[in-house]
Amino acid sequence: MLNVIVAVVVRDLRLAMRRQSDIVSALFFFVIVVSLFPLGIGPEPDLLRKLAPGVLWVAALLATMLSLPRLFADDHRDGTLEQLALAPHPLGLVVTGKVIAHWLVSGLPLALIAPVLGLQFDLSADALIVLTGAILLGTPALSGIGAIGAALTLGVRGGGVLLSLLVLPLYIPVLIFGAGAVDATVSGLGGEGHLSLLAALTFASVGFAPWASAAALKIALE
Amino acid sequence: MLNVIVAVVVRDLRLAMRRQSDIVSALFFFVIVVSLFPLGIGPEPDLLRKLAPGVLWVAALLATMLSLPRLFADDHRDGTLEQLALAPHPLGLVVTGKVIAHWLVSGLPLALIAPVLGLQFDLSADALIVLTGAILLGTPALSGIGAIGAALTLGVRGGGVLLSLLVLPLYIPVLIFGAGAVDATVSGLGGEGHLSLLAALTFASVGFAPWASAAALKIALE
Amino acid sequence: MKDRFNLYRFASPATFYPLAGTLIPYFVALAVLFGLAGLYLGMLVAPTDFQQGEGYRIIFIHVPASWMSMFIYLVMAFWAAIGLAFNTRLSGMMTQALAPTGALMAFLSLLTGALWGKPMWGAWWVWDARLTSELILLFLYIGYMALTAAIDDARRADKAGGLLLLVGVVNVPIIYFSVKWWNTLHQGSSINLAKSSMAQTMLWSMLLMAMCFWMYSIALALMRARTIMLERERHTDWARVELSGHLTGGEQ
Amino acid sequence: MIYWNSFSDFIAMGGYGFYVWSSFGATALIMTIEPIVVARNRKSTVARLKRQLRADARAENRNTAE
Amino acid sequence: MLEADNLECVRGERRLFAGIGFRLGAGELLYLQGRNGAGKTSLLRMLIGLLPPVAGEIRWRGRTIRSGEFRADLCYLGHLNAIKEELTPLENLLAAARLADEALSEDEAIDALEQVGLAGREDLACKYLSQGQKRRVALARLVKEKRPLWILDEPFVALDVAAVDWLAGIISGHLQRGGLAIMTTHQLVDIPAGTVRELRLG
Amino acid sequence: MLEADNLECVRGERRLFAGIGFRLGAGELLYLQGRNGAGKTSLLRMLIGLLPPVAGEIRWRGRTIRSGEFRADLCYLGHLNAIKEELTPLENLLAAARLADEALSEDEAIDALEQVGLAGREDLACKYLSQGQKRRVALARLVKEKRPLWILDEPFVALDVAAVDWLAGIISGHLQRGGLAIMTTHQLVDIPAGTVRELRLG
Ligand code: HEM
Ligand SMILES: Nc1ncnc2c1ncn2[C@@H]1O[C@H](COP(=O)(O)OP(=O)(O)OP(=O)(O)O)[C@@H](O)[C@H]1O
Ligand SMILES: Nc1ncnc2c1ncn2[C@@H]1O[C@H](COP(=O)(O)OP(=O)(O)OP(=O)(O)O)[C@@H](O)[C@H]1O
Ligand SMILES: [Mg+2]
Ligand SMILES: [Mg+2]
Repeated sequence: MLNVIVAVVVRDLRLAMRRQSDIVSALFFFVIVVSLFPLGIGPEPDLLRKLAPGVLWVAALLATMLSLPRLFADDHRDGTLEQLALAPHPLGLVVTGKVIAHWLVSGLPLALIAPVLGLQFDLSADALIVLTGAILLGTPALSGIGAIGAALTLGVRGGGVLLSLLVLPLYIPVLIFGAGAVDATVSGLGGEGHLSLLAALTFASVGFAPWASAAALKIALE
Repeated sequence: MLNVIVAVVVRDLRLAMRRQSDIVSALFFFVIVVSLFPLGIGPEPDLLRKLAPGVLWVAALLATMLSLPRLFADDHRDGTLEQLALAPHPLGLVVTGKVIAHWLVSGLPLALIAPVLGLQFDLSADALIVLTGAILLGTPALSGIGAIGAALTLGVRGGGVLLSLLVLPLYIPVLIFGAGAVDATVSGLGGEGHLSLLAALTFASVGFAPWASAAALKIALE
Repeated sequence: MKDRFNLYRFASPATFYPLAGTLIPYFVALAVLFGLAGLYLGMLVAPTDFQQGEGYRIIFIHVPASWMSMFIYLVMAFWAAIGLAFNTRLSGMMTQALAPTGALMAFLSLLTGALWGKPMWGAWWVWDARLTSELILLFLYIGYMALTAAIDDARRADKAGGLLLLVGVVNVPIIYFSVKWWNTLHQGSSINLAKSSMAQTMLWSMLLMAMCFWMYSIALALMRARTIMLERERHTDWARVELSGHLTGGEQ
Repeated sequence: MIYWNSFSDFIAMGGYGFYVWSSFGATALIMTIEPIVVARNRKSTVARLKRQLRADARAENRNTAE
Repeated sequence: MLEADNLECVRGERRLFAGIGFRLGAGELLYLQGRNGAGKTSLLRMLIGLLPPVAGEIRWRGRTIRSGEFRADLCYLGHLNAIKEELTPLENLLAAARLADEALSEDEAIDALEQVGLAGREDLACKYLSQGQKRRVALARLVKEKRPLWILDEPFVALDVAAVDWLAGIISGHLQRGGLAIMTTHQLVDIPAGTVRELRLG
Repeated sequence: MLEADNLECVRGERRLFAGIGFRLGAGELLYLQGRNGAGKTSLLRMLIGLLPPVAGEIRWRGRTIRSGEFRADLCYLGHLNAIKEELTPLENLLAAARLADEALSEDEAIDALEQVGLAGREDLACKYLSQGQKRRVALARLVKEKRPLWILDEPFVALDVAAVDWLAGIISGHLQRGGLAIMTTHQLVDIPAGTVRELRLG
């Protein structure tokens, strides 16, 4: 069981390394979107400090979402997905591996760069730590929920935009608790409550999503 | 000359109608992204009113950008692009047609729905009118510039993310003048200056972009 | 006798199609009846609300529309679960038939809520939990419709859509309990049949309007379901008979 | 029984006329348009299916004739 | 070993076939034939369990094919090559084996690639290979394949004459070892060993 | 009419061929042969002007091929079908003609589709067609094609026996009318009319 998951993760990571552009681009998309806001809104530091958690989180949602369409599409297009579905072990395990790899490639780098961006918005050290923690805790849920959407829109024309339509509403709780944790810290209320809710969301979705996605993938392969 | 452009526009619009989901999804992506911000930032009307132009414009950039990867990708994948490149008339004309169709499908609907979203942010009637005008004037430039990026990243793996990396920085002037027009109206300075700059941007990019894109497409086809 | 109440028989399109055809007029009539009664009571008879003035009369649409938007989603999720579990053909048709009406109800809830909010709260829109979650509900409806429209194979569309419905169903309790869980501007539940805080006429007219919306939704869903059914089953014998019946005249 | 004193009072709705009547109007509009659209859709679908049925029948005749 | 009874296939609104059945034993090859659009690919996808039949039943060793057991006995090769363009042929072979939970050593994989005529290109990413070379990478899986049931959809497409001969030999060997094979093709290729049976659709 | 001199092709770091040249006149067919990866597709893409040669020259009617004139005389059919999955075969044919600035009436298009055996499917979106049927839609363009130079990359792939015969006939007709054709294929197909010349790569 574990070795299937490991095999998938290893293969996906190797592919990502081979392409490189993947990791770099998701990260830069995040950075650019975050930097667009001060341009559109104006440079007042007070205003920006209030915006920071929301903007960072929305950018994180969008960056994660942007790499979702390819989560299964490449494997689908070249026939690998068929082969995976025909392997003796359950497809859910394979999806678990893919979700983990997706998070390592798209979620983890965001958490690592977030403090730097937070500095641009003049956040305090406390807030930066909570922000990083929240992104670390929340992004696995994004990968998990996203996997369901990616599987549902697999092979559907215009899938990329449709995917965002399906997935973004489901991301909202993560957004609310994620941004809420930072807000609460900034206003001195302490973000622990929000963080534990985030952790719960992540647990639930990472546990449940692979099986829902596997079901959706089987439908797509018919 | 004109009939080639018309033929391309007609075909692309027919394809869009056949898919339907295309138009609807780009629009709803816009709506959803705009709605995400208040969720992340909090509901204070004063704050939201200040954010509105920036948020709406950033969302418009992202919505336009999201539909870009498919601007040429579908034609490329199924071999139609090769055929278009081999047609006797210059490829730039074909691209002009595709840019027009892209705007009709992705830019125009944004302009039509923007006032409704502006209401959610409690904007005044004046600001709403300028906002709509700015989006109408600015989105063709987005389609034009986007076409260059789409052509450059054609056939490149992970193109979607790479594309945003190339295109978003080029979108910044549109963002600044677009959001600036609304800001200026809100603060009573009058947005005409910004609007005419927007119009100039649109003229320049719609005139120039097709030929740059055509050159990029030829490289992609080698 | 036993055979009569066999659920599977009614779940088969061949039985369902004519049954729906006969039922539709009754539902339409009931909708009109309840609607007229509700409007009479609510618009002409009911007294003013001491807090909100006459503006409160929007409640007679707002609440039924809000209820129906949630209820229809639950019904769709129910059908989807049945469809995924037992692979019945009818369930997919029903969810597809219900979705547009549900989306319209959500839209009406938002619209009337906004029209109510402007005079009461001074803003068309505020970002409170109930309003937001209702907006998400609309997105879920639209996402469902976009997904099923984008998949061409009907059976595949049903299954994929069903899965999405089941995933999205978590939103409904959030809408309903949002007023309890978060401290919101939107007012909490005031319906309590035992000792209502509302005037009796208000309560009755609201219930009557809710019945009207309910009957209306059923009628429309059945109409749509019949069309979908005919289209999907056109190669089966009953559909051919139905269609050639149309050929030689017949209704519609 | 009737609460209102005059028709104009009824229309004014105590100053909330615009909001109340827009709500009711929009609802009435949607509830008339939706059935019309559904009925139209049904009609065109049935017509298309009939055409297809006839075309299929013809194709079958041709096949058996061969 | 593989039994299909009374299969019916409906795609979209078209009934492609109905009442199709066959029984295939060890060492037998089933040659699926039929004009374009007859439903060959659809039938194969039914047999591997990806497309549920509208009616009828498929059994492997007397049991349903909806089980990990059946899938552990099956080797399917579709229209698509199932190779990753970014990986080299060698990495592709090894990753495919690992994902299918099979043991394949690096030496075996190199040997297989040599057999399909890709010696010297083990280290070139697959995206630089030609149409036919990509197909060869996909087919290299068959060299060491021990699973008893092979299902191949137009395996000869894009191959040159030498490669076609080689593949025919590989399939013969499989049949001689008591394997089963089902395949479609529009090219007439002679498989020297095993019992060849034909099934015409449409 | 079409002359190629001393062409050289380098893909990646590999020199595929060098010093390739030929002259093709009216009514002649050039059969491009070679094992998988020999560079046939690459050569064709050079001839249509999409891939610039590293060395050598290509002339059409004595002039360079980098002109709208050459493209107006050229009909190319690649690996890919260049059809839109959402459109019906009929719409595809008409749109392709309009985009290539050719006159094609609806009746002619329907007639062409009938000839390729797609009668009765004019109204079905192409995504519902099988592999071979899609290829047929692409080939339907050739029925009314009047342009003198046809360049076809593996046109027989995925076609059943009847369709292969039909296509061979169409190509013969083209040659008889004084057309030129260049094609690659691994299947041996007999083209009854015209002068057939061969060129081996690698
Ligand atoms: C766009 C804005 C609004 C949305 C999306 C919305 C949504 C909803 C929903 C979903 C319900 C049904 C839930 C339940 O019965 O517990 C509801 C009920 C209700 N809403 Fe709204 N609403 C909005 C605005 C307003 C406004 C502005 C008011 C009045 C000031 C209002 C007053 C009520 C009342 C009185 C109920 C009935 C609650 C009950 O008695 O159970 N709503 N609304
Ligand atoms: N972009 C590229 N970079 C490096 N090498 C390439 C590239 N494209 C093709 N090649 C190499 O060029 C060679 C010839 O490719 P080409 O597609 O022309 O072959 P072909 O003769 O058409 O083969 P087939 O019969 O298999 O279709 C192959 O060996 C391939 O590895
Ligand atoms: N999703 C679908 N919806 C509707 N029709 C479909 C669908 N998929 C396939 N078909 C139809 O099913 C038929 C058979 O397709 P299939 O791919 O099985 O044929 P095939 O025998 O493999 O043909 P070929 O030799 O051309 O590959 C075709 O006529 C096609 O139009
Ligand atoms: Mg096939
Ligand atoms: Mg080739």
